[in-house]
Amino acid sequence: MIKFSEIKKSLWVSLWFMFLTFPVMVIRVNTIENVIEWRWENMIFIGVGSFLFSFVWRYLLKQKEYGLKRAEEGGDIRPSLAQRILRDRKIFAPALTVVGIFALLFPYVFSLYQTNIMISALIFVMLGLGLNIVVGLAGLLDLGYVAFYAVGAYAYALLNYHFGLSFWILLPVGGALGMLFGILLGFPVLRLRGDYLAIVTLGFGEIIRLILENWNEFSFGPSGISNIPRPSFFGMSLSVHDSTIFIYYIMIALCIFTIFVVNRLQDSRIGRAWIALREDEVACQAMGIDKAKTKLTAFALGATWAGMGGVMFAAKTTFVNPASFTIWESIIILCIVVLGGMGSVVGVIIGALILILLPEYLRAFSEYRMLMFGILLVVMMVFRPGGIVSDVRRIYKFEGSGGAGKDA
Amino acid sequence: MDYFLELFLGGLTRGSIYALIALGYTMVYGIIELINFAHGEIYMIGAFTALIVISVLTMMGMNTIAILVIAGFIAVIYSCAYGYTVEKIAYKPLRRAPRLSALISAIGMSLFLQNYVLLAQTSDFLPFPNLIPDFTFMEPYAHIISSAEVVILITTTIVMILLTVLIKFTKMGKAMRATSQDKDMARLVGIDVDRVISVTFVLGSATAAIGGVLIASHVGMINFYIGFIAGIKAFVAAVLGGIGSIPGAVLGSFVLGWTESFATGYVSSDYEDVFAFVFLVLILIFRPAGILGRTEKHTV
Amino acid sequence: MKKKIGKNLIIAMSLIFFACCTFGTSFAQDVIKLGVAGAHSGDLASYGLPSVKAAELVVNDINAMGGINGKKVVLLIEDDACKPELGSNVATKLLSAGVDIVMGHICSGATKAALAIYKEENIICMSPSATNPPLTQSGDYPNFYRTIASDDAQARLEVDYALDVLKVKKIAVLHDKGDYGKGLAEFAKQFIENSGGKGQVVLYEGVTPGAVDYSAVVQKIKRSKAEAVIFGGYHPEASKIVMQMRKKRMNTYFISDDGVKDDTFIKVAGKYAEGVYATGPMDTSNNPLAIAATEKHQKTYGADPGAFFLNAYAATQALLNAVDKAGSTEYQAVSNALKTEWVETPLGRIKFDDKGDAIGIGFAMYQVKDGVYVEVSK
Amino acid sequence: MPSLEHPVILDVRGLGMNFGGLRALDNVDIDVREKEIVALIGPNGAGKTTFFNCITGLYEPTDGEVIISPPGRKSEKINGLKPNIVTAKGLSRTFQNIRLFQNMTVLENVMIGRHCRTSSGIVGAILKGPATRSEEKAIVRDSYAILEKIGLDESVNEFAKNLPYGEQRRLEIARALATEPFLLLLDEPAAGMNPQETLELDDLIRRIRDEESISILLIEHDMKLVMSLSDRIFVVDYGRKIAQGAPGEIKNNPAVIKAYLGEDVDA
Repeated sequence: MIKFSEIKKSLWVSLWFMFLTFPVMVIRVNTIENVIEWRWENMIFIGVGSFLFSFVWRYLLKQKEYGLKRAEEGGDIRPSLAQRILRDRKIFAPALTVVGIFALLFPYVFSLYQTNIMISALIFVMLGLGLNIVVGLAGLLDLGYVAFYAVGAYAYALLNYHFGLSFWILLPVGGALGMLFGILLGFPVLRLRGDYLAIVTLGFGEIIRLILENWNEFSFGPSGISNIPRPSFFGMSLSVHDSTIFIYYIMIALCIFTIFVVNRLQDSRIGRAWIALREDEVACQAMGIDKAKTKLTAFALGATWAGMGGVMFAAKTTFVNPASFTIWESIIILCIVVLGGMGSVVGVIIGALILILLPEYLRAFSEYRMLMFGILLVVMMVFRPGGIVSDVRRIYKFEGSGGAGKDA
Repeated sequence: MDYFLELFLGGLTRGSIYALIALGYTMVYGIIELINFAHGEIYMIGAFTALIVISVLTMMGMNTIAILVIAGFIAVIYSCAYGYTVEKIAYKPLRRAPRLSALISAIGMSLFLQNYVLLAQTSDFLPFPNLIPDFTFMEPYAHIISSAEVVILITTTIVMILLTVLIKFTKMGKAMRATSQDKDMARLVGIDVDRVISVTFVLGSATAAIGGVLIASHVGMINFYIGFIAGIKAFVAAVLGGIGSIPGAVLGSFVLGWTESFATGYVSSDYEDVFAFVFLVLILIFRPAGILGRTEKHTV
Repeated sequence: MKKKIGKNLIIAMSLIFFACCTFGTSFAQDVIKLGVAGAHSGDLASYGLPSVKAAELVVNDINAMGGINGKKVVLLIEDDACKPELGSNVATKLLSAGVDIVMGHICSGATKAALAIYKEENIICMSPSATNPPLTQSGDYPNFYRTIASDDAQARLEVDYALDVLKVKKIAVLHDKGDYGKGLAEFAKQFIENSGGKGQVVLYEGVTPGAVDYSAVVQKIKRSKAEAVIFGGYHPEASKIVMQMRKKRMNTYFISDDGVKDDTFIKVAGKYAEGVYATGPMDTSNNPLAIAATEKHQKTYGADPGAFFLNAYAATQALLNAVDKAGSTEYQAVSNALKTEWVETPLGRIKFDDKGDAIGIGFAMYQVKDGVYVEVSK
Repeated sequence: MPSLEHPVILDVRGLGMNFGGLRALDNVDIDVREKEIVALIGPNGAGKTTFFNCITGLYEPTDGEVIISPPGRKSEKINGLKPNIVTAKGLSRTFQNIRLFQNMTVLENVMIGRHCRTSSGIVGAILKGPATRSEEKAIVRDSYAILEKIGLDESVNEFAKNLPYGEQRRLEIARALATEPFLLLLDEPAAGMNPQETLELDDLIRRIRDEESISILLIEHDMKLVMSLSDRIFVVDYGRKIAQGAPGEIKNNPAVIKAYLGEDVDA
């Protein structure tokens, strides 16, 4: 039974929202015709909607609080489903196989459109994993990550345009240029912390975009570069359909490569240094870790993936202009990392798939899609602030004293 | 020299526009260390509410001064209500969560509010009536600075002074300062931290609404997207001045306004924002906590 | 906790699954599928959404009269937010949904990205607003058409008008750094410089779109002693610049483009809009079709139409007319019909040349007089 | 007890530190000898932690010299060096308010300490060749050995934040030991510990000194611990050194008593 006090609370909520949304939802003014349109029906929707919704909201909040309390009191927290899947080989291996087969068959099962957006999603998986090094592992809030993405994309577009270099040469070049720019950005911001760092990186991203927009002689300005070739397959050029499939497989391979490298880095001496830097800068330094070097490697390695992602982007879209590299893209990549779970590779992959594919699938709701996307971000964060897969630390196992064996 | 003066004044007005939005950013940041991305949207909603009220009242045939007062008042009320609600929904449950989670929640809120207004109203630019009359005594200077600009400048100053007084000398201000220093400690000494945070959001939203009405009336048009662009710039200004500091936000805004104005005037507006950001980077390199920010000492 | 993730996963999975099913290829050819693509969200939404409304109005009319060749027309409306990558996603999405013909995209960049895909699949695409000259002139996109003048044509008209009719010498060329505005400004600058000394570019600058004010740029115009400003871009920036110029007591001529020849500009800039010049399709104010289209919009949506509405209206009509005349949606037949069959649109009686630009849309210079755009004779 | 013949390994001469106008340290001379346990005491705010920060490179001292003479190596001046370099040279510390890497496991915390004694880089991490592999193995082995010694081997895979307070303090010591210091600086290691834990700590510190031949400089308010552990004691007040000597001498020093007047002298 729902208690009376609950109903009263919800009534207040619904009254409050009716008041709140009154001018924007109910009144529409046509300043030219001097007509006011009163849309009272909207008020009823809001009232009823918020009344019902407030029950759900409170219920979920209570659930969350209950979970937190249990965690605090019991100490023994049951690992979440995702964590258990990751830990238990018996579940993990078959799950991985299924995902692998699904990924391999994907372009033959689904339409060109599905493959195409999956490529976008995979590019963002790569970007997310790259940014994860900077934000998730090293704890450096970077709001200008898109700059490196742009560097990669323009590297391919311009070097191909001027020198006719092929995709396969420029893919590593894009990564290298990304890394170079990562170091370039890294130097001046070494001293900055937290949100000051965020704003400077934001500025860096904007500077790169503005240069691309304004320096016509270099970048062809806002009209961009078109007819960028798709990657060739042993010298053969492919039809749109085939080359989309081809790019899809390249992306799958690149993602596997990225995951492999990021995993190795994460579990290495350098990966630990990044995490230590994130956890406590002062203690990290006091433990003999070179802060500047660690930060720079994080920026550089993070940016490398963005550079390669940029090359893939240019190859996939066959057109680049500055409109693809706004602060909004940086924000989306950041959302991927945080929503997925900072520092967790699987989390970031899931985050990227959700954040890139969801708006596409929300197209069914046409104009409401960005509205729902916004709600989703808020709801996800309120009810799962640690992200979908919270950071899973590696477990080391020991047999007897001194003898150290390990297990992932 | 005239040219310099004109650019100077241009930068000053632009700066005071940024300042009205930056104040809210800096207050919220000062208290809960959150980049309130939705702040720009609160400003936008303030402007929209004002526009709706103005249109309704104009059709009822009220006189301009009364309209200005009523519209401004209602816009402030509604912005405050929105600010309050946004905080309760999107930030309060995240008080103990990682800071970045709250940031993403704020981004989600910003996106939601933008599209809410887009869907409920329109995507088009709407003309916003000029509520600030052209004062006759300003006529001789009109080619340098307009009446609206003077009004904005004065309002910014008044708002800044009021906020400073409020924070320095009232009980609520003391509670705010205590909360920004140490939330747990503040709670221990009997400060209702949740209430303090709510009040901060309400105050920040109120300044945003005042900004919304004045700026919209100066610029002459609004749409659902104005909050985002202005918000980013205002945030840069707040950081430039030293985020968390009220005078810092105003000073940072002026510095940003001047940088942009002089860069445009003497170099080129092509790279206006590039100059602004390069300048920001330079300042932060030499003063890592902004112009008026306290350089935090390592507390070991 | 565990349950919640499980639920989330299930929801996400089922969402993906459903989406896959819904958007799987189904080729039921009892309808004509008209794709409408453009920015329907984000900062450029106000240039994309009017085209959706235009398409809806035209299609409603046609379906009410029984459709084309007995087939109903359905709209596939897709948002690309003016981003190239979304442009190409939308293109593949439309293809996968079995689109026959596309009206869109809005921005030149997204259009180019999408055309790379349409071209391969022989889908005709007609934009109401992509003005980048190479779209038609490069010959790269034989499947592309548009109902708007290319940048160079508009720039030519603006420059000629400034030099020959207004007889000004010093001109400031401004743009909004976007692909539309900057493309146009580039041409305007080039034409003035090649005018054989008739005119001179005293200032060439891009303004930051969305900025709260433009006083510094306005001061700069003042100092450059320009007699006229040619602005490439959209009306929000134009009205801010004009208002500030007039408030600073400057009477410099202000000449702009299609993106400004929009009633919203006059509404926003109010009395300051008086005297502003803008190029636009000839004769729309007297064209009964244009008047009817505008009225229909007001009746259906309760508001005045937005930017590029008439262009989109004309494009939709032209495309569907060509399908009608061709008797099918087959690429070659429709292409021929577009190039040979005249069609009455709000922009006039039009067909398309070999490159894809519209013939019959005369461009004219308009001036704001007493709050309306009035065509001014050359 | 080490005699005074043992060589001096840390020699601080005339150390001074200004914060703006505030003189936090003024002309402080302190020395530590090999295999010695030295305590630095003084009332709250006397400048003890500032002294630590100056030595370990977190602050650059305004004037004075910090000279280290690690056993078997040449002496050198280390003031102004970055903290990580100082650590690499063999000075390692703990913090007054625990600064563990909270979201890392106990073992990983100690592994971080091994950072400056190992060398594999990015390429090594990605390729994971035999050298990297064996180095990783060694890191885990060494870290585990240290945890065993400290008595934390039961909770290697716990998150540091989940440890009880006393164990967190011990973990900080373990982490510091992992950097292979010749001098360990402990900032209030017994703070917040119960008497039993303090007793264990006393034993631990001795063991570190005796078994590892590591000298120890500690800041501590627990006078019982200080008196029982220290070979020598330095007393600072208002940024100045006011006394030095063996525990017995310090206990009866009038200047020290005056400085602590009103404070709870737990001895």
